[in-house]
Amino acid sequence: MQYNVKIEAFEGPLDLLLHLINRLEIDIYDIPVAEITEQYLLYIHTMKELELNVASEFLVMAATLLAIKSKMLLPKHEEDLSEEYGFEEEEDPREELVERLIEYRKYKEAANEFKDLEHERSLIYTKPPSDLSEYAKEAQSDNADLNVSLYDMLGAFQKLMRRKKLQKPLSAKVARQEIPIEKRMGEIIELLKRTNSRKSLNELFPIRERNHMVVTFLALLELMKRQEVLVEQEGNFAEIYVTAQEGGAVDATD
Amino acid sequence: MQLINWKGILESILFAAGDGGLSIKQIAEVLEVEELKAQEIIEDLQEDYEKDENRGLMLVSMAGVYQLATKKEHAVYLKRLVETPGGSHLSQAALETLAIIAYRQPITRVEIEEIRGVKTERPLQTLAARALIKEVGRAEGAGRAYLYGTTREFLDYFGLKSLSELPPLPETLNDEDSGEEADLFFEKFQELDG
Amino acid sequence: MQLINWKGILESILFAAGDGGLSIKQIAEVLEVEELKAQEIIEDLQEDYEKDENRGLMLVSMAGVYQLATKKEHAVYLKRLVETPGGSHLSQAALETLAIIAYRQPITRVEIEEIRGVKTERPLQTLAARALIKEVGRAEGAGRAYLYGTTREFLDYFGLKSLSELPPLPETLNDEDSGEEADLFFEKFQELDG
Repeated sequence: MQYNVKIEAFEGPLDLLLHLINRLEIDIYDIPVAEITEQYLLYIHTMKELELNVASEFLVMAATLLAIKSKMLLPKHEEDLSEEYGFEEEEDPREELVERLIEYRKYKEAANEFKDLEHERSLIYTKPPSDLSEYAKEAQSDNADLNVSLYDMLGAFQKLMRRKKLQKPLSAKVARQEIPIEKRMGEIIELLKRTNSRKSLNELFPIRERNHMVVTFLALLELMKRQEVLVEQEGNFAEIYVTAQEGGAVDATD
Repeated sequence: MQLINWKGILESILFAAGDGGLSIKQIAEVLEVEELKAQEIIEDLQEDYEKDENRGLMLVSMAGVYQLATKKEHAVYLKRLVETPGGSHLSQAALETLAIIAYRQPITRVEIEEIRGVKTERPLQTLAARALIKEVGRAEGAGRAYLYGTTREFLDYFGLKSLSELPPLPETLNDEDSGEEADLFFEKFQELDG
Repeated sequence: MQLINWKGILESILFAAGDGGLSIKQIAEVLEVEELKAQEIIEDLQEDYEKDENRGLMLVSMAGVYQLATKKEHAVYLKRLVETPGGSHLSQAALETLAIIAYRQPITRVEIEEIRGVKTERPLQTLAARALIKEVGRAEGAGRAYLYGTTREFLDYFGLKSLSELPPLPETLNDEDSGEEADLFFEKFQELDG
C-alpha cells in the first residue's frame, strides 16, 4: 500500500515527465526524447509489474513519446528538403509536448504557492458569529433582497466545519482527567445561588464537550434526586428551567 | 520585563473559544502555567479591558467558564448591526443554520445548536420568516421538540428541483478525526450523501 | 478630545460578527459615519493590534470583509485547544485543479484536463463540495459544458482579499524534487527486478 501512495505522488503523465526532466537535469526546451522515453517506459513497466492500476493517460503519453521519438529519427534529408523550400525553422516534433509541460508546470507551481497560503491561513483562528437574538426585532420576511446562493450556504457551512475543530477544547486531555460529578454539582449550585435566578437547561451546559456535558447531566440528576434543585417546565414544549432549592445541603464553595 | 505576552495569548485563546468559553483549568493547561498564575493573567486582562475605553470587549466568567463578550455600553451598535443585514445578505449564522437543516433534516434546534456550538434562535427565526425553513413535525421523546426542514421556497430560491440536487458534501473532510467521538454528525452526513 | 470610542465600538461589532465578517459599507452604516471615516477607524484599530504585544488579535481583510482573527504567533497555543491540529488539507490534485481554475476562470472541465493531462472529476467534486469553486455558467457550443470559477470561500480559505491578490502565476521552474522517494523506490525495485 505504501508503494501505491508513493507512485501516486505523480498526478499524471505530465507530472511524471516533469519529474524525470528535473531528475535527469534535462533542458526542457531540448528534451532528449529517446532517453526520456526509455525512463518513462521503465516507470510504466514497473508500475505494471507491481500490478498497479496504470491510468490510461500514462499509456497514451507513452504512445505520444514513441511517436515523437520516431519522428525525431526520420532521415536527415527531409530537413535539407525543408531548408530548400525556405523554412527557417523545421517544426520540432517535441514542440507541442514542451508547451504542454511548461503550461502544466506553471499551475503545478501555483499549487505549491496555494499550499503555502493554506498553511499560513491555518495559523489564524476566527470565531463564530455571536448570537445576537437579544438585540433582534422581528425578522424580515421578504426574500427579494436575499441575494445569496447555494454556494454562500455551502461556504458558510465549510467555515463551520473548519471551526468545529476548535470547539472541542482539550477534549482528549479532559477526557483523561475525570471531572468529578461532585465538583460539577457544586458549580451548578454556586451559579444558581450567586445569580439568584433560574437558569435554562442550555445555560447549564456551557462547555460543548461530551464529557463535560455528560458530567453536567449526571450532576443535575443527582441534584434533583437530593432535592437540591427544582426543575420546571411551563408547557409541554417549553424551555426547561432549573432553580436552586432553599436549604440545599451541597456546599457551593467546593 | 515580561518575555511571554500572556495577556495576548489569553485573549487569542478566549477569542477562538467563542461562546463556549474556557475553564480556568483549560486555560492553565493551554498556557502551561499553574492555575494560580492563570488566574492572575485573567485578572490582568480583565483590568485592561475595563480600564481602556478603546477596547470593546470584556472578560466575563459564567458557570466556571471564562469567555469574551462585547461591552454592555455598545449594545446600541449591536442592535444596529442586527438591523442592518449585510447588504441584505443572510447572516453567516443564518446560512450555517440553513446548511445544517438542508443536509440533516428533519432536525431539532438543540441538535443544530450542538453542531454550531452557539445558540441558534435568531437564525431560525430569520429563516422561518423568510419561509426557507418550516416546522415539519415533532421529535420523539421527552421534549417533543420541533423538527425543522427546508421548504419549497428553499428549493425555488436556490433553483433546485429536489433536495437530491444539493451539492454533495466532501467525504474527506473529516479523515483526520477518525475514531474520534465528535463526528457522529459527519457519519450521518455521509450516510445521507452515500 | 474624542467623545466616542470608535475603536472600542468597532472591536465590539467585529467581535459579534465573527467569521462572517463585515464589509466597509456595513461598518460605516452601523457606526453611522462616512466610509472614509470608517476606513480610518479600521486602520487605527489595526495599528493598535499590531503595535501592542499584549493583544492577541488582529484585524484582517479577507474575501471582501473585515474580520478579527488571532495573531499567527499564537498558533502554537491555539493548536493545544484542538485535538487534531491542521485540519484537512487539500490534496495535490485538488490544489492543481484549483490553481488552474483560479487563474483561468471561467474554465470547463475538459480544458482543465487538457492542462493537467489527467481526469479531473474527483478533484472538481471535492472542490465544489468544499465550496471553493462553483459553476459560473455554461460554455458556448456543442456540449454547453459547465464553466467553473472560484468562490468567496476560496478567498477566505487562502486568506486572500480578492482575486487581484492572487500570487503572480509562476513562469520559472524551481528545482524542487517532490518525487525523490518514489525514485529511490523505483531504483530499488529495478535492481531487484533486473
